[in-house]
Amino acid sequence: MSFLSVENLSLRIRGDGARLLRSVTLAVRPGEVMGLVGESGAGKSMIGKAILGILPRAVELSGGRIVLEGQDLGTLPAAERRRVIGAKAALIPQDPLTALNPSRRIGPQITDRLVDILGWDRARAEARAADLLAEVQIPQPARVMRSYPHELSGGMRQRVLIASAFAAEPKLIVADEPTTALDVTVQKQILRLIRQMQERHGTALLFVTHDLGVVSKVCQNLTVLYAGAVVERATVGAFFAGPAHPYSRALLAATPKYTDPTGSLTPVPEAVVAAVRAEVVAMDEAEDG
Amino acid sequence: MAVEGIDGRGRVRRRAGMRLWLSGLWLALVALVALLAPWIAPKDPLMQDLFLGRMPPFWTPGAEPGFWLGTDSLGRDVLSRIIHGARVAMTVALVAGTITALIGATLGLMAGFLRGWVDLVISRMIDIWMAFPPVLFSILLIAVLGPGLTSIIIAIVVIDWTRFARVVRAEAMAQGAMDYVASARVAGRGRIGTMLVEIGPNVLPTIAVLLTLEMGIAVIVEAILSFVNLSISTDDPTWGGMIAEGRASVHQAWWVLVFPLVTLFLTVLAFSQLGEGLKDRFDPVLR
Amino acid sequence: MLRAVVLRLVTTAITLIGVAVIVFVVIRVVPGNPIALMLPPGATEEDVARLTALYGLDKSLPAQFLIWVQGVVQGDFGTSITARQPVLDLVLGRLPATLELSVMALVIACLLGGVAALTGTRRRDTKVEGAIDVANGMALSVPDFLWGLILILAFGVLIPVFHISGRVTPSLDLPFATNFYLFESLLRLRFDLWADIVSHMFLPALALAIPLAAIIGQLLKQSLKETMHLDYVTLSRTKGYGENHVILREALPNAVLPTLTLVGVQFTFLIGGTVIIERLFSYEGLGNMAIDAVINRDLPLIQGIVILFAVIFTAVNLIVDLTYAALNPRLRHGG
Amino acid sequence: MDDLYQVSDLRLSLADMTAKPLFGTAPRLEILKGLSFTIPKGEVVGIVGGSGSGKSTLGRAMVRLLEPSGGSIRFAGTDITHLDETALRPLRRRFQMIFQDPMSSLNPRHTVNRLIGAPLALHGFDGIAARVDRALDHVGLPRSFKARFPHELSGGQRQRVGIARAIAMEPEFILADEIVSGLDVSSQAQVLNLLEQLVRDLGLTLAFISHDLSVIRRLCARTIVLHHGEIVENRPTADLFAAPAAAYTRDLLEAIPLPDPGQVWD
Repeated sequence: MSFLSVENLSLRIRGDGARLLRSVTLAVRPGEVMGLVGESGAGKSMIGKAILGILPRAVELSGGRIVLEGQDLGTLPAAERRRVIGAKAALIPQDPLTALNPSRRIGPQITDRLVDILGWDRARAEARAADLLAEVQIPQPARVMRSYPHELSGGMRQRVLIASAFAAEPKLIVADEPTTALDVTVQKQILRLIRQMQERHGTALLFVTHDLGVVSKVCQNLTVLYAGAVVERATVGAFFAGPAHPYSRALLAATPKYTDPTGSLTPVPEAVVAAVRAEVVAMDEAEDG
Repeated sequence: MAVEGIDGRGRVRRRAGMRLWLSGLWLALVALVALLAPWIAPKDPLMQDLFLGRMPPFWTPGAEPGFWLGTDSLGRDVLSRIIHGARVAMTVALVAGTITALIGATLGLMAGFLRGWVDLVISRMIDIWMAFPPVLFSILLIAVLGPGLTSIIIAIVVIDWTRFARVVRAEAMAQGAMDYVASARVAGRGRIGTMLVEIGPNVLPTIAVLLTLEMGIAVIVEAILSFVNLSISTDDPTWGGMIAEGRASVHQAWWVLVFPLVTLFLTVLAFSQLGEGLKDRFDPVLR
Repeated sequence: MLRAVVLRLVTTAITLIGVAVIVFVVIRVVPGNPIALMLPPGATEEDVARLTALYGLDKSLPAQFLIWVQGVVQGDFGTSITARQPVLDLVLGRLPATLELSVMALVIACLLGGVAALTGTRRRDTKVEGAIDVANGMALSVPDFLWGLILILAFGVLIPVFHISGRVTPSLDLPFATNFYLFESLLRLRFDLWADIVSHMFLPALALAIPLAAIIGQLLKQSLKETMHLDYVTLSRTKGYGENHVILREALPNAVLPTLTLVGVQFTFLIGGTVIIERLFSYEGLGNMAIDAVINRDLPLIQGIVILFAVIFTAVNLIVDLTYAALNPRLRHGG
Repeated sequence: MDDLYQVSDLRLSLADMTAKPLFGTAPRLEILKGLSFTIPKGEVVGIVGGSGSGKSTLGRAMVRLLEPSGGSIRFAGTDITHLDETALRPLRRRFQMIFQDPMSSLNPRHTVNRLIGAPLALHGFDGIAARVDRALDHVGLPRSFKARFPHELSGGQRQRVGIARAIAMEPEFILADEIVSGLDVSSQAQVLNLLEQLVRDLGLTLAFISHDLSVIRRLCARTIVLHHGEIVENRPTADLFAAPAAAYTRDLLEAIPLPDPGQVWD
């Protein structure tokens, strides 16, 4: 039983009609960690944005639907849709430096959703925020809640954002390249933290990344995208044992692996790119009739 | 973000093209009229006739044939005075604008890129200049220099160079922090060479926009000085002088104020729109 | 911090001295003897010499400057040649009129500009934003002088709803103790007088405000739109907040800061603009008096007015810097 | 004289603009705290470290975009630590740099032809047109790209122009500062392979700055690990990977997520 299903989702750029997503279908079970992988322009973060209702204005939904716990988000009026998303889903953004409002204290940035959208009373929301900060291993939660973002390090801010994402006990969290801006040593801690929190709370996680190494550490299943189309779906075990699609194979071969000193990196061969592009074009032609 | 730009870009270009044409057309017209003033003006702009004072424009009852836009209190033809006034306006715009741009931009470029004591001196001077109310400063200068076209041009240059220097300095500082400047140094280009070859072309669009703006401002300054009766001699037709006269008799003869005001308004607007249009044209990414 | 404050005071002092020196030199090369203007026709050479000596105009330039600086330090800016009153009294008498006009213009500009920026952001990428951009562009490229003339025509002549000359209707009986008419009429609850004063001030204030409103509108909108792309705004949307909340609570406080410093400089331009706008509307403020002083070659008065303007400008810049520091959480909490 | 670079006790401090008070001067921040190392001719050395380790500052000091505040840098026997711009100019051709962000390091108003050719003209090379062609051939870009502006190129192509510009000068040393960090894995592999081949063919000495140890392993014979402005390790890459000596290097290695679910994080 999947509680999030994305069915034949297509996105286009308003005006010139360029395709960003091509009939993407995706199902996530409760508590599942699904990786979305692809190079820049593959449309991987667009899927997360579409689910959370934060697509850029220039992008329009040209087909398909998103169903969250049996509710088709497209059929809801805008204000109601925002409330449903706010209650059931959350985002862990990419850049911890710009994801916290510099002129507001940390505490209200965690509790605002609970108080304003879910109608909790303030004391309860603050207690909840303090608990979560302790859970993400932030020392002195009470003090941190009173500080401004610039008083915290990048790693600390990412922890705050993780705590904030779990605040309303969402069923689904979209993590959009959450560690790309961090040093590897910090990345390791944050990835482990996200995974721990996800397991403890039983939350489903849609993990968007360009890094196959990260996918192998965090996800159970993954979906590979190219030019807005799904190229391969696999379990992590099966994928890293040997990807089925030639493009996925080439992508894996191009990923550096320090334990393998002699094997020089193979760039994605032109023939593979041409083949996968032809597949995509064929899809478009089939769709256009 | 790349996605967001795509829609907007085409629209920006279309709008920019339109205003570039419209403003260019108007300015060309004004320039042509200024050049040909003695031949196309229907009347002598200085000819007074007290019996023809305050005649309304041609479509109103009581208009005097031949005086299309009416006459002022001394019976002088408004249209002919506007046509002749274009000469002073255009001369001031072109000459004062260009000299101001040259001096201001050079000082700004030097301050922003060379930094050090050059910047210290120029910035301090800008600070001092910024502490003057510009209109009062220009009136003061004209009082000292005496009325006349040259005085106006000198006053504009002396006062407005900071407008260029400030903006170009900031722009040069921003460009100077870019890695292409570092890469020019790695390539072994000297400071002055880098300033002229690398930074120069990148601040040129800014200068062009400021230049056209300054041309509009120069026309206004001339009008303001005429308005306080300090510009050219009082007989010579200038738009500002006509506006001053029109302001005094606005309740009796609105047309004496309205026509030169509309001309001045359109000219100033055209200069600034020309600048905005040129900026978009210059931008290598939008081109 | 102390060192920094001292540094700031020193640069301010250099600026003010620079202004004083330049004015002093410029006006002393004014052709035309102001003394001759003051005396009735038929005055003797001796009369001229006596008055020249009285105003210190027979000494060398540096000597005159020194005398003037000595006076200024003791609060003596000299005596006006035409009005034969202390410059300081004259200038301080007119200052309230100009201050009230400038502040009223600033308030109008912030209101107009703020509304334009917020509306433009709320309706971004639509025709409404396009229209606001066009209006801003026009307001920006035409200076206050022309707006003043257009307003005179529109609301003084065509639809005469406002006064276009003076500060208050001359026939009215004024019970004021200070020259802050606008402020004092409110304090005394004389709303009849207040309405009359506002009706005189509104058009000149609006003329001054239009270009500044356009700048505020443009900068704030640009700053808001940039802020709207930042992750914390996106994050706030995913929490379930609507567009209005996101703009007003998340984006606005951060977008205001970068706009503030630029508005400070622009406000000094606005104050500079009062000179010609006061002339245009025959408004009895400092600027109008300044133009008369230049025309009458009243050297001590010109000097005093220019210095006063310079002091106001530097004070505005200082206030802006301090406000910036007070509003910026990074600086406020010593980050 | 075998060592192309001799760096000893290099110190550098910069004004900390983030801590600058509203009025007054910013405090100075010590970025490099006494670094000593040598780079022999023909070696490819990797410089690795996290953000704030000082790796980019070190690079910029080595090509004298920054002036050190202490210690010394000798290039080919010449002390360049405090040379002024005029004295540096003849030396500049001999050490080149490739920048992290090709969009900002290529002047947006110059064509590819001018970007590569102008520095050559500055140093009095002859046959510039032919040299530009050859440089483009070397980096695998078609010669027709000469007429293009930077914004008309893709990220990978721009980075190739950056490389072409550096090698066209026939330098003895090239500093590559995080040149693949902005690229997708596929173009990353292409650029790395290209660099490897150029080093071999042209006999270049190369310093390769990166935050990514996996990239360093492929390319570099020796690796210098920086942490908080100090060298924590400076050894042949193979040794370093086999048995990292410093605790920080160990942390760094263990933190790299391998594309392999078998790797277990404790």
